[in-house]
Amino acid sequence: MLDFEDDLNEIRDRIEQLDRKALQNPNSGVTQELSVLRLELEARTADVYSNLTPWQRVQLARHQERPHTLDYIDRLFPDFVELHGDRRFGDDPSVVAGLASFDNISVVVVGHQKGRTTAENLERNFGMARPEGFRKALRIFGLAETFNRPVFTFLDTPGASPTLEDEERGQSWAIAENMGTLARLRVPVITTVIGEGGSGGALALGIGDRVLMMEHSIYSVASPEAAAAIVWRDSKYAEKAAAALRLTSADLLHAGLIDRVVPEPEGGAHRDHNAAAENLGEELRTTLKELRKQDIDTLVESRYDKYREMGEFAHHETSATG
Amino acid sequence: MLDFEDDLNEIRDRIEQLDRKALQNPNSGVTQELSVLRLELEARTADVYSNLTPWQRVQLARHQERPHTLDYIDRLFPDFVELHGDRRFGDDPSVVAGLASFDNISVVVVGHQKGRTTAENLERNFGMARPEGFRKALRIFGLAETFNRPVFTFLDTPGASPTLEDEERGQSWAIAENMGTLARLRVPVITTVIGEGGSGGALALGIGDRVLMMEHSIYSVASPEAAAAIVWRDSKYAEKAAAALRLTSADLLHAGLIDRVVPEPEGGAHRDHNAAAENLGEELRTTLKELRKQDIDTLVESRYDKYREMGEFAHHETSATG
Amino acid sequence: MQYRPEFEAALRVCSACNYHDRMDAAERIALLLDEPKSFIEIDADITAADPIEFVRPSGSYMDRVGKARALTNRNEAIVCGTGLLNERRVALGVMEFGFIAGSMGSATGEKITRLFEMARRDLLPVITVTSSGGARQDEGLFALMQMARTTAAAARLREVQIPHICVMADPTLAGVTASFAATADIIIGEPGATIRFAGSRVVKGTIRRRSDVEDHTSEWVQQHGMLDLVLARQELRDTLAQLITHLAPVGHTRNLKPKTQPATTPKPN
Amino acid sequence: MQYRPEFEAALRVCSACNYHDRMDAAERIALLLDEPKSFIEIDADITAADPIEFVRPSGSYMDRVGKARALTNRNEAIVCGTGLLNERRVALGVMEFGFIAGSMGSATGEKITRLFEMARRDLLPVITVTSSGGARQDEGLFALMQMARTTAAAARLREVQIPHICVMADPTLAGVTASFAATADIIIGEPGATIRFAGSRVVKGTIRRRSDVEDHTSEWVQQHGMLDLVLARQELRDTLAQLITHLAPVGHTRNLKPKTQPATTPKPN
Ligand SMILES: [Zn+2]
Ligand SMILES: [Zn+2]
Repeated sequence: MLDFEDDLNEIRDRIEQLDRKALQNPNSGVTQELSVLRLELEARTADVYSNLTPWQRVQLARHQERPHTLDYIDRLFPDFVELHGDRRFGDDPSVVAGLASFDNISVVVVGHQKGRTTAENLERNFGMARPEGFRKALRIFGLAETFNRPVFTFLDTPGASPTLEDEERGQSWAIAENMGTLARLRVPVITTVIGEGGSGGALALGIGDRVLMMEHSIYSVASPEAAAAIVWRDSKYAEKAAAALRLTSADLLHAGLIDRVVPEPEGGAHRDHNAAAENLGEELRTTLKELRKQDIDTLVESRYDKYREMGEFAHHETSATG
Repeated sequence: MLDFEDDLNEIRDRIEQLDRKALQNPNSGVTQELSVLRLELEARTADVYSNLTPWQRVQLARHQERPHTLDYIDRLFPDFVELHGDRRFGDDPSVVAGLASFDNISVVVVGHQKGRTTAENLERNFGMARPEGFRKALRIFGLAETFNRPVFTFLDTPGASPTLEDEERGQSWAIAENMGTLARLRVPVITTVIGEGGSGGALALGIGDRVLMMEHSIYSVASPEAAAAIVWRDSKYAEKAAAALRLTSADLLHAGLIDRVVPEPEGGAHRDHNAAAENLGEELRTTLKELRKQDIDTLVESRYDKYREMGEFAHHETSATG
Repeated sequence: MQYRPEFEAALRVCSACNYHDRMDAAERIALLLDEPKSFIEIDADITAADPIEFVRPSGSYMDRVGKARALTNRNEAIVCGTGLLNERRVALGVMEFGFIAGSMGSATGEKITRLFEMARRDLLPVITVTSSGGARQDEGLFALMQMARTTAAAARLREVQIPHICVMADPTLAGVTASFAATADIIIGEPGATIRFAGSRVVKGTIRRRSDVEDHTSEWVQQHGMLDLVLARQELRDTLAQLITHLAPVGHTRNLKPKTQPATTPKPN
Repeated sequence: MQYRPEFEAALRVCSACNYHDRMDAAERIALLLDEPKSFIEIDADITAADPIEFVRPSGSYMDRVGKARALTNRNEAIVCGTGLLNERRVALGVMEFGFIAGSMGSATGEKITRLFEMARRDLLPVITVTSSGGARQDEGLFALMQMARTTAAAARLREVQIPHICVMADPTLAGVTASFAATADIIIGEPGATIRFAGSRVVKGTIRRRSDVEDHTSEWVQQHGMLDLVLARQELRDTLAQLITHLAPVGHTRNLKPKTQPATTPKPN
């Protein structure tokens, strides 16, 4: 699956064989070999994962066993009631939204939802939201504001759905309206990039008081393939583009575009959903506590100030004459 | 066209003949006969129009030469800029909406729009709004509130469009959302029934601080044909239903369900668009002046109280036991 | 067809085909509340007047009302009150389809409006259950105006952060769908319920219970984005309890009595 | 093809086929304002930095910016300022497509945000004219975040009752369509302009000027409910003046000077 894990997988296979052997014959004397192998796996995993290239992180961020929005909801948000529909046109399964409990209060949860199997992915449109998905989210943001409930959003999308039908129903308009609404929403908003944070389709659910990224998630203005096609005129250069785009959590934290990186368990979130959820849950709890201390006017103006600062520009004095 | 005008039309034809004769030969000596005929026409028109049956009023309200929303806009609302689209799905020509001037201030105008020719009516869907028509109106009501501009609405519809496609896009939801929004809109809202006020499709543009009716317009829970089909199991009984439904402006003023009746020129608004518009304009100016004196909280609560009173019910003491 | 008592026990749901048969208001109240006896009815005495003196070939409007009263033992097409759901007091309005096809006249509208006003005053979450042919023709424009005033009353709830959850049961049509029901914060459909705008012309009379077509069932309407959930009757109470916990004002969690007396003397149900 | 001077006189509109050719920012400003000299530019010196040190096969980002600067005599892909329209001072932001396909980077976003902030402070109605390939890839996620902050700045205008009118010129794509442009109170398309979400993958490079298909023209987009108006260039100024009269705050009708100095020294245009 992940080619940079070939070595690790060899060790994993060997461990599995010995485990079976030990089970069949408790006196087979493989116990010591097993401990050695386990230590080696740990060390080499740590080594591989502390030196991941951007492209390897892209692969991790897209890993089909990676926890998706509903996996985190299952583990962190009890009493979840999923709500459906935009009250306009349809219900888009590539966005899930609902009410839930978190840390003993009621909250609103909204996120992109990818599938794991092909059938699921067809149903979920590979996590590419349609206008009605964004408008369902918009409606639920409205509920959050009306009933004064904090909002958690989870980003995991290659981008917004770009078909002719999506254009017909105003994909740009749907995305823009969500951004404008989130920017001024009068409740705390906490956003986490859990997998792929792809372009405007991510941002439409992604403007918050705090933006977190799971360690191996990515967040980008365009997919590496799209950027490669545009810039290098060939999507083969996706690996090169992945590096050039500075899309990893560490790069983006350094750039000041996100607030916090949530550590993933050794070997990536896909190897241990519970551990990943536990780490995320802790960060979300801390973050929510912080935000709930602020009065709402301050919060909304701080949110504005936060985005206000996102940009690096220069001055060039020999200006245009018009 | 209107069968109860047969007598009047005979006189009109005779006057036209004599007019032509007088034009060809100024000395034909028909002047006196003409004055007599004109007086007679006036008297008999007054007679017919002061004794119209409900069914005759239904026919007048639907008369294709009757002034429609755009006819009134042309005459009363200078600087009209029509705005299009619901920003969701489409633009529905059966509803017109825009910004305009009225009495030296800027206002918002929204109304159903019927056509006059068959081609126009096909384009305008006979004034039967689709969900996107109501949602265009909703958007424009939002503009009115944001920019603090009074709203004028004009009702002229047989009812909301009832096809399968309209159900698909949530016709009930569109109507209900408009009513809820108009009921609480924080600007003055003045509604006028100018022709047919048909059912929920009318009400979706029709909740206001004041509800006016043009003298020969009708306002009804269902069209006489539909009511006849339901109640008498045959739409032939439409005339009977028209009487039973109490849908005329006089009946509704008496019932306290509308605020004012705007007189139409002799022979109906369709005979003189300018005179009809002048009468309406005067009422609208007076009404707007009244409403602008109130602070907005009072206005919105008075609007609630107004509808709060619309109902006649009784008490029956031998109640249910559950 | 099932053995009858089992069918009743199963909340009038057929275990073979999941057909959700209509329930009357009393059954519905028993289904939704912790205990039926927690229900305190309000405005039970409000009943129809005859604002336009409407007469059908089959008789006067008042005859119709009288028959409906005899049939249902109710004075109107909705039963309103408060009761305990998961130990929290809620405002509850359940339409009685047996009363002139659950149609909405002035008295119905009055009761719904009072229910919303009470909820606003006492900060009670509202649950409505709709089952209606739409506006009641026999009251002419008075009936249409009930759409306006019930929707206005519902709209005011949002301003004080009081949630309104609507359960659309079979059938929810025309003037009821297109007014307070569709503006609810959360809308739940019952499986197979007919929900549509164009009511009277398609669903003829009160005998026919389900649309022949699958077009306007809850499931179809949900696919088109208009319903939050379609819930089997067995799941309804628990999910309503969760939703109310999530949306209702914090600090009004248990056993709150109405702050003020309802306009008419409450009667135990 | 037309005789050139006549074409220019006709606002770059072909009298035979109504083709609306692209205008540069200066032409556009001259078209929209009472007089070009009423324009007071702000933030003309703001220009791109190189936040992610992006290098294409064809050269570095900074090379690209340098070439764009030489080509257009502008420092960024938008020209911002104030000017008189129908004797009322308005805030005006006109995108310069010649500058890296009008793409939106940090400096572009900064200028747009400052324009909205100035308008909010000085209560000036805002007109933007968009012509853009979308977010500027060369700035990575910094470019994406310009969608967020320009939209946030635009959203704050509504809170102080300041209208924003956007004119979508050819082409308006991707990250610009899907941000501050689409949230405008009134949106006007230019005839034949390509307006779409899926920008870069379909409209390749900066050479191709119009979509081959009729699918994503202003007219098509308006049919789908997204544009208020499609206006020929000849009607644009008068209609904008009317719209601003209708929407702008009462009492700020003529010749209002900006209340405070813009952040950088204004230069006459
Ligand atoms: Zn069965
Ligand atoms: Zn040409």
